[in-house]
Amino acid sequence: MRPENYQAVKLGDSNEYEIFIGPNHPGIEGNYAFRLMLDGDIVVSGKADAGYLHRGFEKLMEGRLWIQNLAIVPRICVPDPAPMEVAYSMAVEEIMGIEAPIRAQWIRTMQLELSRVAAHLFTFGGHAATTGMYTPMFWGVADRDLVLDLFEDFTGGRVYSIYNIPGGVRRELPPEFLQKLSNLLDYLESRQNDYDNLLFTNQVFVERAKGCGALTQSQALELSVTGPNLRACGLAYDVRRDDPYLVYDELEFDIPRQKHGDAYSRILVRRDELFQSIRILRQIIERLPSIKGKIRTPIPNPLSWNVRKGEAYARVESSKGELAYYVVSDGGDKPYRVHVRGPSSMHAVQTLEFLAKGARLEDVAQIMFSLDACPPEVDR
Amino acid sequence: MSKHKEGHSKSYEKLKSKTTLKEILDVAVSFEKTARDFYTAMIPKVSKNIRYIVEELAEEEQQHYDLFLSLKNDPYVQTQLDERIKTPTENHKFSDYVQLLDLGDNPDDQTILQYALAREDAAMKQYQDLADNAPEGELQDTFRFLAIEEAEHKLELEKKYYEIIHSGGPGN
Amino acid sequence: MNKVQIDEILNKVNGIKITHKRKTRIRVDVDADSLPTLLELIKGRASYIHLSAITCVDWIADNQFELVYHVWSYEEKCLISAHTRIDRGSEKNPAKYISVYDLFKPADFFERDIFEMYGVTFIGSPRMEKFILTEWNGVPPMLKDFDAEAYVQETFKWTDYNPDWLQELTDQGGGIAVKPEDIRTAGNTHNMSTHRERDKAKAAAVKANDKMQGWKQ
Amino acid sequence: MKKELKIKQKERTNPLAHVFDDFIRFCQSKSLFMLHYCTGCGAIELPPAMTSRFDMERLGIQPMVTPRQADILLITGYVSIKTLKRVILTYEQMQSPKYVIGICSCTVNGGMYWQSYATAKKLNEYMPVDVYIAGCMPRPEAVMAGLQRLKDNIRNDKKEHKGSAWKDYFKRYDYYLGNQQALFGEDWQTPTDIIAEAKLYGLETEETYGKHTKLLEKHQTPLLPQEMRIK
Amino acid sequence: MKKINYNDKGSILNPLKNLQFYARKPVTEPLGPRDASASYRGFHINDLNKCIGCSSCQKICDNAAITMVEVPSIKEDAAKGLRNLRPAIDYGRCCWCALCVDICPTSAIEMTREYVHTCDGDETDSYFIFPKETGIHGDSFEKGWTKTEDSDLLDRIRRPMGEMLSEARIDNFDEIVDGFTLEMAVQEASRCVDCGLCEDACPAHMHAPNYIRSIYEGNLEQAVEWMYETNPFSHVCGRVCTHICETACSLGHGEGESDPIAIRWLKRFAMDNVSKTKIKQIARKGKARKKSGKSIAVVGAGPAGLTAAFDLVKKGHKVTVYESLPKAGGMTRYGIPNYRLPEDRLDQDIEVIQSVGVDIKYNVKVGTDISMAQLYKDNHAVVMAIGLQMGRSTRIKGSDHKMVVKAVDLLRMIPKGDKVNVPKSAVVIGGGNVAMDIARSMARLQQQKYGEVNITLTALEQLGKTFLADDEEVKESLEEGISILDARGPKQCVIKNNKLVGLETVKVISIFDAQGRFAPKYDEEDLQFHQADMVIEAIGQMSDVSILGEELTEELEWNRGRIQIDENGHTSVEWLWSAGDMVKGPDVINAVADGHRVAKDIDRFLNK
Repeated sequence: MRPENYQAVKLGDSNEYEIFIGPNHPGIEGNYAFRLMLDGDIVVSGKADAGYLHRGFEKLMEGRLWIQNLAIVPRICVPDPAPMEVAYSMAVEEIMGIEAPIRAQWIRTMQLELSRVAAHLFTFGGHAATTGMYTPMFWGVADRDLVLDLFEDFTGGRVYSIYNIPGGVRRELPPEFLQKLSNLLDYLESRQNDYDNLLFTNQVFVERAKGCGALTQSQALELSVTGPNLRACGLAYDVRRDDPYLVYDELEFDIPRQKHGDAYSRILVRRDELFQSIRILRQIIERLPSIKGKIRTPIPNPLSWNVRKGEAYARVESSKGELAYYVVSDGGDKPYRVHVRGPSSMHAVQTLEFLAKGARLEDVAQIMFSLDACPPEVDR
Repeated sequence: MSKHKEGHSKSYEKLKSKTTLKEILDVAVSFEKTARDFYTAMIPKVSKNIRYIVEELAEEEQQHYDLFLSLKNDPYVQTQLDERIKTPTENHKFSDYVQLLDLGDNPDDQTILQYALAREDAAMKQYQDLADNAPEGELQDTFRFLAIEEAEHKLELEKKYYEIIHSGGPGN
Repeated sequence: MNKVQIDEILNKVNGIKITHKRKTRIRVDVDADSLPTLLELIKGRASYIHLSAITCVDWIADNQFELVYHVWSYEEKCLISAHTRIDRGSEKNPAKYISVYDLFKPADFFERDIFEMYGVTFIGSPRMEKFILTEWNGVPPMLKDFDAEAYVQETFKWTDYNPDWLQELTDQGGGIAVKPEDIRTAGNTHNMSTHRERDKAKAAAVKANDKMQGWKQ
Repeated sequence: MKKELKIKQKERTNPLAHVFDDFIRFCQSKSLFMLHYCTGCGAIELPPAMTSRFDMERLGIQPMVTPRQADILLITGYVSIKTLKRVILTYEQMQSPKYVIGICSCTVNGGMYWQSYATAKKLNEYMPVDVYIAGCMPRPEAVMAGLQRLKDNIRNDKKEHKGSAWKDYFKRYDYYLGNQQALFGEDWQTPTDIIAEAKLYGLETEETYGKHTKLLEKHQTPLLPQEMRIK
Repeated sequence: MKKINYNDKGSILNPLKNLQFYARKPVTEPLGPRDASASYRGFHINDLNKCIGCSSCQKICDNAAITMVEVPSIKEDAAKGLRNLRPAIDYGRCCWCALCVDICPTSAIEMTREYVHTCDGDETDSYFIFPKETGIHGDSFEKGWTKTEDSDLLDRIRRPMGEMLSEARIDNFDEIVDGFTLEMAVQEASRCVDCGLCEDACPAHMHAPNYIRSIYEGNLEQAVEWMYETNPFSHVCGRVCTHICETACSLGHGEGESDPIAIRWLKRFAMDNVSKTKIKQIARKGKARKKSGKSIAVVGAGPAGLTAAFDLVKKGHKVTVYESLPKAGGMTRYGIPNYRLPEDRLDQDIEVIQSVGVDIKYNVKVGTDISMAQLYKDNHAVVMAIGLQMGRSTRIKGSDHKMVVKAVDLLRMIPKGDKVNVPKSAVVIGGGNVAMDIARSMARLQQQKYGEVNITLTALEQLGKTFLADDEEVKESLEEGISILDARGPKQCVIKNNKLVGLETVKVISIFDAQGRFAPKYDEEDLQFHQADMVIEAIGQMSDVSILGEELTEELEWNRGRIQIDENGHTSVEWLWSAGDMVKGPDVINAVADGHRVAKDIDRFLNK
């Protein structure tokens, strides 16, 4: 467009104006946009604008063999990829009518919890950054990297493990792995004070976060909010306990919750959850060596593998909330339909729009981060 | 086998009487020529489908004929013989137990091969014998050489025999 | 609420088929007409208040869309998947269905998603507009009759590699034999090797066979 | 860059110009700002690269939030069509010299989304790329290696003509615009006047113009302030 | 864990407590790549010698990143299942999921711990790599993700095939092998990776991957349809085929225990479980509606002749098959014992062929009852497919005794129902499958008559090394009480008082020369005597070409004792084609392949 063609048009008398946040904006998590109608710095209304990360996963999966999809499902949520693999594998297993061996289920549980630890560490940093504090981000990401080192150790990939396969997991844990894991947990626990001092009991942060983006429990239920965001409103609901999968019914853990439903509650729930995950991982370290046996139930050769007709709705608790896979097979060698229900699709659209109304412009980014929304889950 | 020895006894005497390398090679050349002529004459008599065997036999004899002839005219014949004698061809005896039949009017492939084998065997034995009895030196080396040549020819024939006769072993 | 009680409530809906798949999963098949009634019933009478997802499945062979409403009860700790089938419609007359937005707020997102991806219009849904696919002008992409792979091959160009090693092999008489696109076939059929590959291999086999037999030089 | 395109530019006569050029390249390579725009999943490996553990600042590279002040545009993996429009807008807004790094398989040949109707397959059809980093996604160390390579290229640009891919956008604007039009439609336009910039930088060539720029002229409509958004 | 109370205000001083960090060690890693973990999924390497070019990696690749390239310097061998195709990987697509590593049947493709590759904008060619023993940059890195037993995606173990025990089978000619059950067949079929090496190796190019797939899907009729596209002798081949396909099978190339897919048994399973009427319907598919008005005579109702006849009839020609024996099938009937191929199965194959319209005239001996010239006069083309029905003799001393017999003659007598003179003890000379067949048939007859088995088998070849017969056959023979003396050459048949008393053999020291040509070496010192009432020679077979008549023999071109044919089976005489064992050596599937070839050529010739 040529500069000489610009033509200033005067707007009406209203004080309201529209601004865009994103997709290229530091206050937005990932590639996501938000349109705000503002009056002064108060948001009159907000509208989510998604689709920047749309790859058509559900369509892609219909065009690939059952096993090939394992490589693409983790990409649906980058910060927390493990639950994607597990949920998909669980759905396929349910259709096939097989179950992963016990040892594989324990390893999967371990993977899920490790992934949760990594995702929460990442969120702390991001959330703090939206309030102008960059140090937690530096810490969180560096500590998360230590978890990724462990992932690399036992799955062969840093971020995308591609470690699960319908029927079990692909590889036995390397020797000394549990010791390494135990050391990492010790380290993370020792960091608790640092994080508390820096972030969770930092008055600057507490004052910013308290009361920001508050949801009541009934509002949360109405908007289908799940995961830590729901628990921050006082409802101790967790798929791990209420619709148990893998070996969660054999593990002891609390479900942390807060009452106020605001950004501060949400980050406190995540903080507590991080340490619950460490508690779960400690139990796994204790139990896993005594669980011997295979790590895979054989499946037919994947190049000619027809999964029998059927459908399954597999749900897991990811670090963001309730993640579900609805998989339909028509008896062919490719899925007939895979529907991914990402928790963020609820949080980042309707909930965010709801919370943004009446918020101040500078809080919008924090609200979004405090919901821990993962845009690719919306776009798929 | 005795029958054959007798058949060749005349040639045995003929060879024994020769004293120089050239003379011996002369006789050997004439033997090969006879053999070649024999097979060549046989070609039209056998059925066309097995004619290739006789043709090949004639061809091989022709090659021998050429070889001996060229040796005879080769000034370095002695060194060549020495070379050859150092690496003798062993008699594998594979075909020794095959019974010899007369070549009838209408011989089949197996009979022709048997006949050729016996012929080479006899020639080999004869040269061997001569070498054993000849004085050391040029003469003995020549007979040795001839014996080795025949043994090798026999071995080649044995291979061919197996390939033709024992074919179809690994059946369905 | 036990199994009998929930069955009792569900059976109030006409023409319902109930399958208890496992403790926390119930599959229910109902007519398109009675689905909203069913959802109202289980929300109001049996505490199924959490709409987990709405899925659309395109059964193109039956010319139908299957809509699946996954509803969870925090109290019962059970998920009811309500299946219903609606007519697939056509390009001129797109499929229509009733929105459940007044029952479940999140239906807004899911219904908009299905509208975009399958072209089903939900009457009463607040935002029947484009959301993710604002830059997309084609048919709803999740429809089974939209061949994404063909579309991609038509629209995009691929990188044309020519590294040194390939040049070397081509000079020797080899080079690219089977491209990955060649072994792919559309639809839900098996990844069968193409005839091209077959024919080539066959020709090679015949050649080798000929050599072995050693006829005619 | 198939053939050397002739620039309509005067010969430089100042004998010290090359000394200055060298010095400027040296300075440029020591201080680069990277636009913080996470276009795809490879972005997840950028925070580690930026933060304590791998610490990109050792290379003199820092994230920057606005395109106007950034030097490097990192394309971290797949770009959906919707994102690609924004990426091009962003790229054109960046001040020259600017550098593009393509991370992950997806920027080269479609990557794992090669079947997807919603993603662009080859980044270098839409903008010139300086450096590619292989991986799905590349580890922070690989990202660092790529950035190091870019630094070296900028530093050694004079000899090898590697650190000046951005000039290609001006030199062959018609080609890039054509590919953009093929994807976004004929009436695709951006607020940045590339042709004017090309003239300004003295980078006009015969391939700057073509049938696609003609289309651009034809379709351009005055942009109204309240409509300064992409359709 | 410390609880944080929501109502706490926190302190502005708290972050300052972290000033202690100045005393801690930094977490920053040194510049430059770290070592990756032991199972890291880095860039690929490929052991070009292990790789067989089966393309499984290409098929499993979810990103279509693998292109198969032809490498001319690598030798191709269809019969062994070796292709000269090797994978090249496009890093513009790859996602390093390592599925290609886990599916590779030979564990050739693996991943290293190398992970850094950058290139300039105009060097994208470096993204397309041809992995060799060294990785993308030619540097050798330690291996990362390699296949383990757990990650192996292939099912390596063949489903076991039930067999009759040796005690149960020794006194009868019932079929030994049970055959698969549906469940086992589906499981076995599920192992196939659809590489097509079998199809390339099969002389008839049977669509094995397709019918295996159909069996996996439970669609047996579809499977039979695939078979009848290339083979009207599917019952026979499902039982006694030499299964070159299984030698070629990519799964058989794996390291350690890795069985090829039981392609032959799967074929048998499908054929056994589809009704005869259905098979007849399938066989008729594609038959020409219109008659061509051309007629063809086929000499010999064996697999080659009948396959040619089957094809030609389907093309609309009239075909008459002349068979000298009372039943059709050739060597498959008169050479293969019932315990390997039950007669009713063969009958069914032939019935199906006849149902398509092939006319077989039994007990007509060409050459005596009807001359070749006459056949030519009555028909447009003639196919010679008379097989190798005459046995060779060793012609050692005593081999002209009446109790020294040829295996093929004996084998022919059993199904014909002729009375067989069953000796109390017998020696078989020969180590091929025919020798095994006769030894095992005689063992059964001995058991029926005398209640015990006394058969000795002597062969030139050495067991486990050069032996000709299939391992299975050897194993089963030993189970049935046949003693096998390997590496022994026959010296003479010992005859006392005009009565055969046994066979003398000598030791074979070596059997092949350095060039791999046959050159057996005997050790005369090591002499053995084997007592026997009968000596059976099973050393080789030949064709009775005398039926051609002298004139035709002269007219034909010959090639080393066999009729010379071109690649289509056409002889030098315009109206004569030849196919099957008599020109290609003994093998059912080769004969079938030959039949097709000849039929195709004749059809082309007649339509000219």
